[in-house]
Amino acid sequence: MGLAKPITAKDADEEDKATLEGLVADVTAAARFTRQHAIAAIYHAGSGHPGGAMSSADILAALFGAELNLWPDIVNDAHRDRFVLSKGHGAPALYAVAAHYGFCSPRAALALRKLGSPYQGHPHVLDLPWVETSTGSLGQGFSVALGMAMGLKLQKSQARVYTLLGDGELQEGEVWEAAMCAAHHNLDNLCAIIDYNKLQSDNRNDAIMRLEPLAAKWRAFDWAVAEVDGHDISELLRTFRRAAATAGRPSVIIAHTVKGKGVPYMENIPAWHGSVKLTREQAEEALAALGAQRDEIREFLDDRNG
Amino acid sequence: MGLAKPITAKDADEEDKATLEGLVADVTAAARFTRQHAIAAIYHAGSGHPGGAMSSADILAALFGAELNLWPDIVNDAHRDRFVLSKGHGAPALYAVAAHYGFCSPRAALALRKLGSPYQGHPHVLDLPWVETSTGSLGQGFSVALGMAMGLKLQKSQARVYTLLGDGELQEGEVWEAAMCAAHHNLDNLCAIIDYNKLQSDNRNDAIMRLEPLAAKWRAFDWAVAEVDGHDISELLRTFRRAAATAGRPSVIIAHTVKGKGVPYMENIPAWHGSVKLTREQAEEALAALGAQRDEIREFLDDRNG
Amino acid sequence: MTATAEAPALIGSSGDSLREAFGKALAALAGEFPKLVVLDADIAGGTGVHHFRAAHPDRFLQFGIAEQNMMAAAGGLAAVGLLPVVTTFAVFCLRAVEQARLSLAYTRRNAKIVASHPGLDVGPDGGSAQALEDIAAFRAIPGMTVLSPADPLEMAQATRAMLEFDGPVYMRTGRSPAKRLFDEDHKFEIGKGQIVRKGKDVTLVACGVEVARALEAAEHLAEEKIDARVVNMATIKPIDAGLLARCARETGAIVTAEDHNIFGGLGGAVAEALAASNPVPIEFVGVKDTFGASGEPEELAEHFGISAPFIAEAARRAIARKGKGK
Amino acid sequence: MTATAEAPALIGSSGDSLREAFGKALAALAGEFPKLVVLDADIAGGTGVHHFRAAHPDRFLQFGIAEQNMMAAAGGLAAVGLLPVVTTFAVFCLRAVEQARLSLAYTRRNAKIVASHPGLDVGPDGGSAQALEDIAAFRAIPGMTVLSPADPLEMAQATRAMLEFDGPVYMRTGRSPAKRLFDEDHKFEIGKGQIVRKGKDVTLVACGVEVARALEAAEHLAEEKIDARVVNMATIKPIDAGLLARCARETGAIVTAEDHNIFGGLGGAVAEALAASNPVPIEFVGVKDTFGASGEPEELAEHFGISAPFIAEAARRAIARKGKGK
Ligand SMILES: Cc1ncc(C[n+]2csc(CCOP(=O)(O)OP(=O)(O)O)c2C)c(N)n1
Ligand SMILES: Cc1ncc(C[n+]2csc(CCOP(=O)(O)OP(=O)(O)O)c2C)c(N)n1
Ligand SMILES: [Mg+2]
Ligand SMILES: [Mg+2]
Repeated sequence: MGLAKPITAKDADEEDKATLEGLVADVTAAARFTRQHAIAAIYHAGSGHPGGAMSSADILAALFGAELNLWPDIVNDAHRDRFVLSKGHGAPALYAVAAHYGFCSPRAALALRKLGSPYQGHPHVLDLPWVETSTGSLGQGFSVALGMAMGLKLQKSQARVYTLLGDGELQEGEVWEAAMCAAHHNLDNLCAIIDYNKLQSDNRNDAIMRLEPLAAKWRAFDWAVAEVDGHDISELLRTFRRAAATAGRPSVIIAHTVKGKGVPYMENIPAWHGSVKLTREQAEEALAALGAQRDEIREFLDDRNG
Repeated sequence: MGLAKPITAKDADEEDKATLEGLVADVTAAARFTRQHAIAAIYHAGSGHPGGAMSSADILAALFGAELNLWPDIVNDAHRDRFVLSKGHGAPALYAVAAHYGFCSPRAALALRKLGSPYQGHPHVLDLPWVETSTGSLGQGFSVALGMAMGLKLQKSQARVYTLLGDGELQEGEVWEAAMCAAHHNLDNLCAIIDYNKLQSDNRNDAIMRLEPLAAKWRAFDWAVAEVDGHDISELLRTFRRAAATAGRPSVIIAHTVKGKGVPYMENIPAWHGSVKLTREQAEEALAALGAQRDEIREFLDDRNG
Repeated sequence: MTATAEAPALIGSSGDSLREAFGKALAALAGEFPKLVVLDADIAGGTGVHHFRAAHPDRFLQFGIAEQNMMAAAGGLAAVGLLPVVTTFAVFCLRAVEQARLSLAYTRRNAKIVASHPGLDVGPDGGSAQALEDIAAFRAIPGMTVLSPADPLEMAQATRAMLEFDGPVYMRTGRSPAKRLFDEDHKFEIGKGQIVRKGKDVTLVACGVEVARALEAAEHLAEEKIDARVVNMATIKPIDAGLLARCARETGAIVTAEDHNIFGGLGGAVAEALAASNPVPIEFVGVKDTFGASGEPEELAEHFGISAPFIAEAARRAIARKGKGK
Repeated sequence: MTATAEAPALIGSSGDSLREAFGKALAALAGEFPKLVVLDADIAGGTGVHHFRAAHPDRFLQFGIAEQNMMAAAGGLAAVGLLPVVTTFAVFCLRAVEQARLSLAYTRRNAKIVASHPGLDVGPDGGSAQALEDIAAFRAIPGMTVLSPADPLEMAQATRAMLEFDGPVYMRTGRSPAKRLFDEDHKFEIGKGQIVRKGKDVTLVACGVEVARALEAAEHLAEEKIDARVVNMATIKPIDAGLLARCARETGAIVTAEDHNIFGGLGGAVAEALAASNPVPIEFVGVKDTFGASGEPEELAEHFGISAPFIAEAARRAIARKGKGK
């Protein structure tokens, strides 16, 4: 198939440490851009879900930057790795990371949630070639990812399927149907990552519907389980590699994250889940906290829609 | 409320051993009648699910005969215990045990699955006053039982809610939604019993969608878990009492059973799940194996529908 | 002062949206309906029931993001004598159709389902979130009453009527700010459509947010000397067949307008009712069997052909077909 | 010899049921459609796909009793180039309406849903198991094609047509033995209704098991010198509006007949199509917004008013209303 990526974490074990460090730096920069772009897009849209975009930015950057065998010129390759954003409301982060890695224009992707723009509030497969399925209804993306993993195995493809779920999403029974099914079918080409930011739409998971002991649940459903700091890029990269090497069972990575990560006034505050309207002042403060320079902030926020 | 039952397992700990033995003998007889009646009803109906009726007969007899604060003259009492047959296709066993304990006429309850008869293929609350909700779609009865337990707690009732699930039924995501919810809300007035007969509609659970490690799943969903021999009446009775004494958490009793129990040619054979037509010869052999005498067999099987 | 100190602005939950009107009415009615309990699946702020929670936290039941369990559990709550109101977005009600069918309708429970975020009115969340099928799905469930009130006042009245009514009800609210259409002497009644504008040339039958658009269309038509009657059909099931028959007789042409797929919803209900009594030309305004998209509700209404000009155009077509058997 | 040695007799899965015809056709078509995979939720014997499993175990995918996951996973299977056919009972399809909507229809996947056990035809399992809402629910999903063939031969043809068609399809089969209605030169085509009996006084439009009953009704009517046309409307969506318009013009009255709620199903589709073209009196034969019950299918058809005599009676009513605007 000729799928070969210049440098990926897949090779990192054999590469020297300097290469890995370079990769981590690259992904870190991608994550920073992802957060900035997502904030700007939500600002322009006048609505959207910033909290869960911030918590997942490092995971997405690590996936797109180093783990997925997926890059812009192979989005139609049958043997590409698949990524499904099961927590579809995290769309702004997906669009942003895709923009960073050249799947689309960063400028175009700021037209979030606008009529006529392919960047809908939730990712839609018919709008964007690198979106693998439409999501937004929690639980479904995971099942679709499972179907992909099953289908790829049937077709003897080496491709892997990755999917990112929210923690609140785990309350959907469909998730446990899929979990049981993936284990039963030994789908070791399936890797689920949980953006475990401890918050959902309205409040903390604990207050809404407690998930703990979470790792025990996945173990009892017969998955290989890893727990990581979801903001530690090199730990993420190592864990993805370990998951890829796990035979006979699907893998879940419980990534402990902070909702709103990087934007101090959002961190751990349920109200920033969505659908919120960001003021210009809030957007500027967020971008500054995310390391954007004055001119970058202007570039991001100045009106581009007419 | 004046709910007092002559002798129940609830008192058994304080009663002398002889009383408990009497109770076990009573329930054993009830279970025998339940199996016989269910077979006869399925024979007359020309269709129905015998396997899961046989596996659950001892559990049902123990519940109705000794555990539930529910008897014919209080079926409308707000503080009665509730029983929900979540595995609704087990209806013939429910009708039979109810007939044994005087909720309905044994003769009437043989009119299973006939137009105009209240004994539908799956239990229907509008047809029979002692059926608490309509079931047949797997997973739903459990949620309804949860709602009852929640509502009874809200209304400060001491009543308890019991529900019987099939093992195959546990593949429904709704079951895990309800499991998570019941634990979150500390519904210690809810007791689920799993008729763990290892078979479902088409084959063994293991072949269709494996459930093991099953106890670990329930523990990870924060339930108090007990495993019992689902055909050992005194063990069942003791376990129900322990479950009732469990504070702060819902209880699940994983009852290991044999599908088709008591009818040798059905035991552990998936094809006897349903919807099967019993020949007269098969029905006679089943009833004989279940301890029915010649005249009882004729009484059960001779045509009563015109 | 930094932006930190400011609370995020919730979008669209203005005091004038149908969901807010519902949420406030529900909270206000709690005293009168002591058995009332409200079920939420982690979107109380979206459905409006945060008002109820604030006033009656003990009667607010959290089910987490698990709509199937919530829907069926409502059957259990009703079974033990409570009056459950299940709340979520319309599209997620579609996830629990079978639960509503068996554990609420087949069992004839006195339980209510209130769905916010129906149709294109959802706006920027996009096509995946815009339920265009819910009226059809719930209308087909035997014994299910289906409501879709048109303005905040009527929503408050319908909330009371729904609680007073004995049996399962599915009611649509709405996400976006809704126009005030009615004044205090308006009176909502389950099963009754209402003529909210007189007219003799054609009848525009609408529900929910489309009533305002139908009234707007009637204004346009008046300029062309077309005298359009407008019926607010806030009860979609049971449909007010008597009123429809009268309108068909009196105006000879009908237009239906709904923020829903053209198949199976209000248009279907009206077509069924009239075919069984007074067949006349009907034109259907609704989303033409496509999914929605992100955008502002008014833009989307325009884009997908359910705004006032499309209703007016449909009226012209319906009138032109009168008496032609075509 | 004891009874032990005998295998239990499976009920209703005679070679003549629509589900058996489907299952056998599917197995036979496996070679021609190498991407075809079949999804089951632990009721292969009930849906007929045990035939496919026996022939192609490697392409038979077991999802256990978990319809939501199965439905959405089909979207993933289609996404990687396979041709998934989801199978379960019609009533359990209602459990996964939102999954069909988002992960199959909104995504425009080439995936098929085949539902056995629809309507009263389910028989003794009773009301909870008899889906009377599925046509309405799936018809409302944008872009979903809805089929309900009438006899085993047509079912086999429809199975092929469905696999050849690109896009999401919902197809009803049937549980009970089905009459043979058509001979080898019958030709099923998606989107086309067929006149299966000529007539000029009224048109009986039916689908699924009701086609046989409509033909029977036409025989009764012939004895009264009423010349009833019968249309087999095996595609409910997209409905054959052209044929309906022609029948309305030529016969002036329509009766619809379906094993489904009278609301939102075939009757709704026909009423919508005709109101938009040639409004004529329509009478609806279907289950009148109640749930079913246990019993034999023919008894139930009689009891709930969908058997041939009811269709004939509806035809008389429709004819009587002709040209009276009533
Ligand atoms: C089936 C379904 N129910 C409800 C919603 C509404 N909803 C959107 S996001 C959200 C909270 C999700 O929380 P979580 O999964 O923890 O996401 P994160 O914290 O990563 O944003 C809810 C309830 C939905 N999208 N899908
Ligand atoms: C939601 C749903 N899906 C499918 C079915 C069809 N069905 C009826 S019984 C059954 C097997 C149930 O197996 P299990 O729960 O183990 O019951 P038991 O062995 O006790 O009879 C199936 C799949 C159903 N009743 N409900
Ligand atoms: Mg979260
Ligand atoms: Mg079992």
